[in-house]
Amino acid sequence: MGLLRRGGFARFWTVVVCAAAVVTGVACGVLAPPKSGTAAMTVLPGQASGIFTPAHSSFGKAVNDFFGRLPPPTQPVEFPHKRHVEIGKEGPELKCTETCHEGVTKSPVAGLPSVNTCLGCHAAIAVDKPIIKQITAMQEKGLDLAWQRVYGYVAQAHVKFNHAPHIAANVECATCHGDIANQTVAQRNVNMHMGVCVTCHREKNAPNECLTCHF
Amino acid sequence: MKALYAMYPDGHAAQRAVDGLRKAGVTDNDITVISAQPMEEFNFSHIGHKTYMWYIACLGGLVGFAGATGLAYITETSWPINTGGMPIVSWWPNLIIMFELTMLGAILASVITLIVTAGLGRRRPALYDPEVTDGKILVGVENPRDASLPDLKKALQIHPNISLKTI
Amino acid sequence: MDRRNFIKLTALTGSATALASCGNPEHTIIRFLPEDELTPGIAEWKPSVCPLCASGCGLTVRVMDTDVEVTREGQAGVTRMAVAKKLEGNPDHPVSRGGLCARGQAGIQVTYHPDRITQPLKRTGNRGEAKYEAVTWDQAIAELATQLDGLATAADQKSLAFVTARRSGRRATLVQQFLAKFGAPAAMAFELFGNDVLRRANGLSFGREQLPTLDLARSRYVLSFGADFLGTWNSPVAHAEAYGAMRQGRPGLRGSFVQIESHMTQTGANADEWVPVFPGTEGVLALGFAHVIVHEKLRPADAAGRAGALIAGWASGLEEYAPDRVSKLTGVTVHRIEEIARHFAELRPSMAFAGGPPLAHTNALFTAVAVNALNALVGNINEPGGIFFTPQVATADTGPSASGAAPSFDKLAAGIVAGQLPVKVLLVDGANPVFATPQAWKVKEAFAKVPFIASFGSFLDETSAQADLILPDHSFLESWVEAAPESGSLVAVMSVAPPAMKPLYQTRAMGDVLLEVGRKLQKPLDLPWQTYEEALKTAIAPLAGGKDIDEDWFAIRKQGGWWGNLSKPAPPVAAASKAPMTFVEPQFDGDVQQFPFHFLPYPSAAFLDGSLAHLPWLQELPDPLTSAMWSSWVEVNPQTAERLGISDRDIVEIASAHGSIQTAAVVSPGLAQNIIAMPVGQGHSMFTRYATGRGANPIAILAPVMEPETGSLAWAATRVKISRVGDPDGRLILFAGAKEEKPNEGLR
Amino acid sequence: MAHKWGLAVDLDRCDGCGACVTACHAENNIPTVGEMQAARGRAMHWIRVERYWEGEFPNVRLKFRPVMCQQCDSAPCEPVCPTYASHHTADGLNAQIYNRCIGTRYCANACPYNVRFFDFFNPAWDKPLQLQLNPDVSVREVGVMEKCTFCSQRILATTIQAKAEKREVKDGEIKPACAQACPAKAIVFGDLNDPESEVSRLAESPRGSKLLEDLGTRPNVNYLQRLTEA
Amino acid sequence: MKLPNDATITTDLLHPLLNTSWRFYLLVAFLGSIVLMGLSTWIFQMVMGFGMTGINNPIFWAFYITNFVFWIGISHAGTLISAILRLVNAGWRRPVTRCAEVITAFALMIGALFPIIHLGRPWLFFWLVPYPSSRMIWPNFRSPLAWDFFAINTYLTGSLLFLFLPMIPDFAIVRDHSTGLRRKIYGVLALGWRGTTKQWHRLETAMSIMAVGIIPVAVSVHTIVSFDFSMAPVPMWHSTIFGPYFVAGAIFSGIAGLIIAMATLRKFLHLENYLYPLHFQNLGKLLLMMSLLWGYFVFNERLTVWYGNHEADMNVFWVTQTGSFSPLFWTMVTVNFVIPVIILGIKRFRTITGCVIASCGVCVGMWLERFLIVVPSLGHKYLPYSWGTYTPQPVELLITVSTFAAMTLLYTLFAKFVPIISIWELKAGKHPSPALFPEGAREHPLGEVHI
Repeated sequence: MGLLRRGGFARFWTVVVCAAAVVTGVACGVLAPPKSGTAAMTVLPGQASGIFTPAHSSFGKAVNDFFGRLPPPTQPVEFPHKRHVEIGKEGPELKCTETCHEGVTKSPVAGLPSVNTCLGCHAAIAVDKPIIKQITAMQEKGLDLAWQRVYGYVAQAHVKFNHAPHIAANVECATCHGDIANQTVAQRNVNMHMGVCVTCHREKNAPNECLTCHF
Repeated sequence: MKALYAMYPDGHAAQRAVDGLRKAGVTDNDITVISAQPMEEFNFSHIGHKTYMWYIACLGGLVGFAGATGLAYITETSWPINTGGMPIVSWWPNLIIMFELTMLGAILASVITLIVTAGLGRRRPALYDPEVTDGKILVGVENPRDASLPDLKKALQIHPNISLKTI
Repeated sequence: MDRRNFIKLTALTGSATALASCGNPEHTIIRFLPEDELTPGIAEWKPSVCPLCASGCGLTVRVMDTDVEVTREGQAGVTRMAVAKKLEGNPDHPVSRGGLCARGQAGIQVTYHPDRITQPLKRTGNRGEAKYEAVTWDQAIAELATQLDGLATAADQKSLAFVTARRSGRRATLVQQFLAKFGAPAAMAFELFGNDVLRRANGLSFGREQLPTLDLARSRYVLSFGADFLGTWNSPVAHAEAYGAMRQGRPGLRGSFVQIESHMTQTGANADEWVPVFPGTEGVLALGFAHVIVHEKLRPADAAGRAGALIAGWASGLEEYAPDRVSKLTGVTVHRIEEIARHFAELRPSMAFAGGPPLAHTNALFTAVAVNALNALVGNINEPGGIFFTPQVATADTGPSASGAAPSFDKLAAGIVAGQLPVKVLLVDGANPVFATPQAWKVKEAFAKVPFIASFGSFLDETSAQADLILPDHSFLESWVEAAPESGSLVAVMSVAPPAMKPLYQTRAMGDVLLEVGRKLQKPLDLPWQTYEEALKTAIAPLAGGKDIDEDWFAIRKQGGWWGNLSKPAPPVAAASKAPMTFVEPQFDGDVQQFPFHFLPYPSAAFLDGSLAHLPWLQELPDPLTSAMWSSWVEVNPQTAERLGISDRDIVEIASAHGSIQTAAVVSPGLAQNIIAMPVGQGHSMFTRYATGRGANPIAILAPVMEPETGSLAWAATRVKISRVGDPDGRLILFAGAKEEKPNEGLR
Repeated sequence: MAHKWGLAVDLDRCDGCGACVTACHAENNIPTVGEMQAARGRAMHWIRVERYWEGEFPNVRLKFRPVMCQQCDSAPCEPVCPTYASHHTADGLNAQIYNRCIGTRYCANACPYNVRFFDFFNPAWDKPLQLQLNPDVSVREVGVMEKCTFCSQRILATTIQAKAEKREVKDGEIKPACAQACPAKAIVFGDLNDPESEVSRLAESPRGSKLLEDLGTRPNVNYLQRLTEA
Repeated sequence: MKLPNDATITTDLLHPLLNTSWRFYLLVAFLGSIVLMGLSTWIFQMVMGFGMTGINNPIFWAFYITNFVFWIGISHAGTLISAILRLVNAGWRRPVTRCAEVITAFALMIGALFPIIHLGRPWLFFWLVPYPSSRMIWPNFRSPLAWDFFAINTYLTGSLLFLFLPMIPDFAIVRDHSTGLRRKIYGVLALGWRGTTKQWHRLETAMSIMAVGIIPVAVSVHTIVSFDFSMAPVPMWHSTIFGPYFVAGAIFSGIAGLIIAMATLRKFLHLENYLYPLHFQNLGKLLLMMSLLWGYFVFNERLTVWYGNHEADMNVFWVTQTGSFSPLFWTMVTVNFVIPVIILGIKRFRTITGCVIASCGVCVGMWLERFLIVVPSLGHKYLPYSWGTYTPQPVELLITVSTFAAMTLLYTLFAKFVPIISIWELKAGKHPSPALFPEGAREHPLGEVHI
């Protein structure tokens, strides 16, 4: 373009560009993260290290959380819910809300059973099944089942779902968890999002205040 | 399409050509005048003068206003949340949004009207000649009836050194 | 800590692993069997006892099920544990009564501190270099046993020394028994801001060698001589609770409160009347009051009885303490003296007590005795709204007593340095003398001369860093914890509680370690208990006096201790013969011309004597008066500051005859022109990542001036000079907003 | 009848010890920002004990005043929030919904008491300090506003408990962390709609006043002035 | 001075479009690098955390909001001015309008970016858009920030259209004077413009409608920006004068920005034949008027505060008058009032150079004004214990700088691809038919008819 047709401007611009380079360099310099605020301590043997933070460990995780995508749960063992529920129907000694998820009636958290719970019954029942053998071995090794939550929210949603009051209000487990009674491993059956909660709360005119769940 | 037209150096020539065409019984709607700038001071520039643009703009404004009012009312009542003890539907603040959307409506309406009525963005070929941009003024008739061609030629030929063109 | 904000942090909001209550755990996670089968999400409340100061407040600990990262057989994984979440005051406990101070609240961070020592360590580098290798408990205990056997075979048991914080109850008993059976001298209790003078005075005046219990709640007129009783002195939580009641607990009756001190403390800030006096003259002032009371016939002189007899010229009406003279000595106007004296005598029940700086002068005992006499004169002893002495639970067994009393700490250090006291094995439990003693005592040099040092500390502080062997104790939440409060309660108290949670690391209770060492020795010590718990149970369970000792024990540990009236409380000790005392000018170290300022170190509200400087919450707790965080400072009177060209945040140097320190200045109207006040607590050269290398330590430059009667450090008896050495460099961090030239001072 | 939660702070009992500050940190997972950030004026104390000097030596006085969110009935911070992150609940709480907050920080500007705090960085705890974190309270991430909630998690828990037991919440049953810790019992929490409650009784006190009342924010915290003489 | 005729107008004004010098690329590269630096700084700030800025408690708004208000203010240069000039049909407007409207468009884009940059969680800014979502919750229309959203979007849409419409005929001209790809592109942009009488008439009607519409919008926009402050009970913010005060300030800085832009164009694009000293004198007079108006507003604001003598207000007042902010304050007064009045008030100083000098001062001064509104008040609210101070950090400075570069870059590119002076309007103004002239009328070089 017809900018600066006069002589000498070429030199001028070269200077300017160099200046730009300098500016950028300085910028990167001053932008370097601040130094540590504390004296570096010699870490003694056996001391904990590292930090706990709500930050994402990777950009990918951040993006997933942003879109509310939870990784599909992969359970350590194929727990047959169907079978156990059937047995529960036959006899009183096995109930979802008492045997395995006993927290659900009195606590915010339903709770996931430990190996000890399993072997409470399976010390005697179906001991020859390979899966039972497997978990028995785990207990002997002092290991527990690393269950994964099937539902659950990204942390940034700050949702605190309290099971007990919902049970008290006779909300069916299936309302949110779907028909797990006829599945082996629990699947994410219902697509839970805030709309579901709000609608239900409005119908049952339960408190619709944000603070009921987000705090 | 076919058309018969001629280029004129200035407004007066163009005016005479237009008058000629009119005498030849061509209605204003069939006369095409193209210039590189508006020529308010010439009579021919008043061809197709009539427009409802102002009213349409006002209408657009009304639509915007209604939309804003509805939006504000519906959203505020659909989940009534108390902030600072203000009324759930507090009109004073809402007025601001209503005003903005009203103006937006008016502006968009007038622009759309412009595009539609001025036939902008149309694909089909129209009568045009790049010389216009050099200050010439084009006067012509689109799809003239063959019968009337001689009269039109005569009307446009206001001066010997004006060369008639046809497409 | 700021570093952490920049380690792999993306700002892209919350992570899936933030709390157990949300998100999916990693797929590859290893879970170990749960430690406790607690219902997740349900909190349990367990009793405990706060060990951070001598008050012995009862706690309730909120315990919840949590995922904890652990390592089992070298494999990292996660297990479910019931861990402590929050500390609250135990509402039933007679000392804390449901309240808890800032320090107690932060106590929970002791357990979760990232720099806690997690397992026995053996020194590999030089002393103070903090280079250690991990050893097993068996190795560690064997090591200690060998050292002790070494002494035994050399028939040199006397050269075992045991340095501890001042402790009461069974833990002390256990140590004492251990040392006695081994044949070593008794343990040396070291505390910087000790109250030995006051104990001695109370012994002389009232036959009770203990700290007073203040019945503020029922008092109408409180006269405090320098005691920061709402902040750091004696039993602050109990005091604060009673203080609240004194102010607004009685409809229509509001107790008033006069603070007599030379530097405004948090307590002084609450006084209705704040009376500054010349340092070391508080005793005279007390007698000045007494003089007025006696002369105006408000009370007869002999009402003071034994306490009065300790003051020369008491019977004859304290002639040399006439208000005009007292006024000259103390700097308090005659009118004010008379006014306060009358109030004190008339607005009863009233009380007077001394603590802190007044008892850290060379004439401290006189001051304490004088205040006692004043109290006795008005008859405030063991009266409602007056001063009580908490009945002490006898926890000491009648075992063999230690062979020879312990030397005072300064003498020990001096002795070691001079080679007269050949200490070969030194055990340290909960004390940090290297930090909390004047450099003039040469403690570090002394420790360097000791061949073997073992520490039971949980953190690597200046003292532990000298140790050859570290046998980390549990945190108080992980172990049996007890306290026999010396004061703060009107009834006898013995706080004791079981562990609130399982240990996070391979640590062991110091009591159990001692017992095991005792068993492991070539010549076992056959101590009467197998475990620390047993030691507690045998002494404490009988207090309930029930049929079934196990039931009693269960009940006691459930409510977090025993309290009530003792079946047979200990009688007052007989009057020690003591010549009547007269006022002598306090001695100050340092020439007045060269060192024109009184140097007044005071326990900081957050860190006390510095033993709590490693807790981040306390580091970031704004100081009540200056609002300073993460830093140390020195307070200067505005006129002085102006004279010396010092302004807020300037860097100043404070020099005594024994050294100098640099820190930031805070210009504060709360002290006289000739006084420089500085909080103790910062200035650690090694004390976890949060305290190391932060601020300056005023103790270092203190003069080794001792209170002659008790031989305790007169820490307020140093003179210093102060000079501006630099511009503000951001080392002083204030929470309160920066003042502009048109400051808005008043409350709105 | 709906509740109207409020506080009464008796400045005559308060001795400025700061127990409430630490208790609040412990209860509400308030991050320790560290030396550098504190120096930049980013220390977070949902409740702070303000102190004001009056006079010169020797006639110098000091006054303490614990300041937390005043939960104003007409709170300036609420209407300015474009996303409803800051709004008023039926029982008189000034709610701050972290997940809805986009960090305009407008509320903090509008707040005359400066009791709203911003997460300038993701908070971080040196392991294992995070074991102390209270599972009943969110750990706020970078870019959101946070402030005193009157310990709404405790309020909620107690109300749910009461509902389960088919009864009303008793007065004094709910205690925010600051009130529970305060050794001098200077902070009292309760329902201002219940005339019998301790907090209502204290609100009646002639010593009672509200902070910056003239701004018309209608706070729900009553300060009982400290008396200067017996 | 030779007057340009139709032919020269076209060739002169199309020249930059039709041939390019290497210096153009150099300039673009230079500015582009700065803009890129700004963008990367922003990303850096997002990744590290907002704490990289100097923002603190209680000063939660500072540089970014200052820039926001500043750029929105600059944006009042074009549309408002050109709209007014169009309505009063001031002939001398013809060469000016487009450069002005361009400023509006770009300044608005940049200004609107700042509220997003300053968000704690910028990736959630879309929550300001009223759209139905599964959350079933909507923006809060009671919030001034929501008003901002609507106002700025309306203004931006309006300004862009207002800028674009008169460009259509020029695009047609370029189309007819170019070949190949360029012809295609401009052909599309010209929307098949032919120039029939009907089109001309519709276009002018639309323009006048928009001119009528855009003026209240422009006024409302900056009033609403001022509401961001005056709605909050903050000392010296909570004032009814802020609406007109901000609008005046906006036009003030806008004109200054326009003068600078025009001077630059005139110099570098050699438009001496189109932008006459007369233009600058006229704009200079406007600027002078606004300067006086601004001084009047500042005096009002300060006097009422001082007279009212409210404790909290006075703290802020003194901090700006004699306190730590006083140097900035008095600089502002000097460059916004003293200097412009002197330079522009005296006729022989009201040269192009004089106007430019004054304008540069005004730009600086108005930026300072916004800074002095935002920061001191926040730093000195009611409770002195929570007072604070503020120092900008590198990220803020870099992002601020980069936006100025961005403005220049956009302007350069625009001037490269679009005739910066409206060709057809110039022509239309140039040769009115003598038939309409009364006797004795003489033609002014700018197409004005002087009787």
